Amino acid sequence: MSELNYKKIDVLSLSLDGFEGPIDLLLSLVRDHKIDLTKLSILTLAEQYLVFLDKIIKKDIDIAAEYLVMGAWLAFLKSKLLLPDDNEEESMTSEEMSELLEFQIKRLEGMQKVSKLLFKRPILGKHFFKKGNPEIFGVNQKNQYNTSLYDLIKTYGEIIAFNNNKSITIADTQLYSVEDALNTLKSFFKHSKDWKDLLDFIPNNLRNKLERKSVLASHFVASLELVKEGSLKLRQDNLNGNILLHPKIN
Amino acid sequence: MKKLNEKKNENYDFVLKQKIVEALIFSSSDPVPYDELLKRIIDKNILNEILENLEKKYSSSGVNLYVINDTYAFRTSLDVSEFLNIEKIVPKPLSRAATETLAIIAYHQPITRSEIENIRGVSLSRGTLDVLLELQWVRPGHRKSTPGNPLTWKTTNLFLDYFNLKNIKDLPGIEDLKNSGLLDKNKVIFNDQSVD
Amino acid sequence: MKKLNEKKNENYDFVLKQKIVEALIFSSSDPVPYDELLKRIIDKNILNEILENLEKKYSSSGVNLYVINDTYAFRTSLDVSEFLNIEKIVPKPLSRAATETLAIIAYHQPITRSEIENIRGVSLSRGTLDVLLELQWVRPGHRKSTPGNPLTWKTTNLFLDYFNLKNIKDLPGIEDLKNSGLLDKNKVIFNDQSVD
Repeated sequence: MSELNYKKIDVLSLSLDGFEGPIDLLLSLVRDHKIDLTKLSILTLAEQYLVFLDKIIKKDIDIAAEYLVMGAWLAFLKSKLLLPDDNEEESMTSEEMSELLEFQIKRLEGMQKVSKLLFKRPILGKHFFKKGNPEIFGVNQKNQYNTSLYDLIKTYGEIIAFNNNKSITIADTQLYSVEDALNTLKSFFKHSKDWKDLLDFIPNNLRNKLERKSVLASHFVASLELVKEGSLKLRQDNLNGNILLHPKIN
Repeated sequence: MKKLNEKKNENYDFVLKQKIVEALIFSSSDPVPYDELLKRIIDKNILNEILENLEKKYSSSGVNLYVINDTYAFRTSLDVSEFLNIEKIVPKPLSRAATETLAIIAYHQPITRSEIENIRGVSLSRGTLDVLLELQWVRPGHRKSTPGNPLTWKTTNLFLDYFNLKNIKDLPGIEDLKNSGLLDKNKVIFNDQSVD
Repeated sequence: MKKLNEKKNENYDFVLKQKIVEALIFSSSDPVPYDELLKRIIDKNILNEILENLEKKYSSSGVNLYVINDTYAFRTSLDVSEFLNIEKIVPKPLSRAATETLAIIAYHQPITRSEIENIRGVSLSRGTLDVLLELQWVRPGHRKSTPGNPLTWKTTNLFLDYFNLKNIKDLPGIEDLKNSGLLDKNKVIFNDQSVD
């Protein structure tokens, strides 16, 4: 592989975003270097891919597995191409591997070509048109509905997904339950007849923010519950002021 | 020679214009006003001749050119409409409930009514199964040998026919749904809120 | 005299039948299946003759009879496409993944999901197959009788209709691809362990 080829690779923007998988990347390497697919040098191509991959890895560790698998496969192919084939019992010869790679690239190229050809065809609703005001014949009852197979299976997928969601189990959390808060408040006001700040119920040793919030929230909800029951009074003297709790004495 | 060529061109032009008018009336969702056609053809005489031609051409067809208040439309001819029992039916999708029920029967058949209700989480209203029965997409199957011997439901050949399935097994399975993106949990939570 | 009358009746009957078929296809916006037409006409020979007649009758019109697999539809002629700037429906462009997947399914059908992935060398992301399903351009085919019985995918008549194709053999470049052996979906570099 010449110096020149290495330089060209640098020109390629180092990103995998534009590629639809490793074969697509190989195909664009072929195109970038204007290599004739019929006279493809597999060794050159493999080297370029590996160089490219190497640079990508340095920039972005998050590389899709399929690029790495292809890289490993190409590295293996490269070693086979460079070393003479002495072990004939191996499952695949280097020629077979090269042929396969070439085939995959050509096939993808073929598919990309025809997918473009397809959309260059006359298109319904753009170049030719259907009957604008269709009439429907009543004998044919089933035409009343235009439910499609897609509607059917999509609906089923939604039912299944919904049912799966229903049976979600929530992992244990460190959150403080309203029930616990109710117990705390009740037992506290059994003995105390004074006004008490809601914030005082939050233990000082809570480092986790979420945990603090949950203790506060559950105590607030619990206090509302007790107000509703008629056993507690709440007071807030000004906006954003502290919330004070007081037992209601019957 | 020149004249002949001109004549030929004129004729070609006329034929093309006639095709345009024909295609316009055919593809329009509403009857096409004369003025709309004139915008394309420009020459009134030519347009009139074209419309006369078309009326003649279609007069003995299964479809006629109708003129209603200076608007033009192709409609099924009266000769055949009596055989075809034409109704103006606007195709509509099945109700959500009916589609869900149909899908559940298709995937779980034979299935009893209460099993359907279990999966959907709501009770089955009367009309839902009736719609499917009327369409002949579902039919009663065996009775189940559980207490009460409930009736089971399954899909019909007409159902397979309508959805162009050779076999009920050809319905995509849950794995297929997942892989094709049709079983996306997050999507569903939002879908559920939207109005279908 | 009697014979002549019979002949006349037969002829009248044929003309009526042709009108019925014409009206059925002309009035529908979706392609009408052959079987649907046969239900009315009963006799295959007569129906075939009618369809041939109609194709000829409309071949030089602004509206042509299209045969899409075993379905029939009237569509505006391609001769006039540039003159019909009527409300064109511009569908939102498909993603590259969806476009390629569509082509792969069209040219290799029936094909399983993992075969598609092998050809593209990348796993099929969500929203690729279901977009094509939603457009009703692809549909599930048979299950393959290989381990795991994977579902296969194929294209629909609506797909053919949309791209103005008579049948799959009409796909651009399919002969060349076939002759050069590029339509072999079994050749893969990595044997994917995943089950469809």
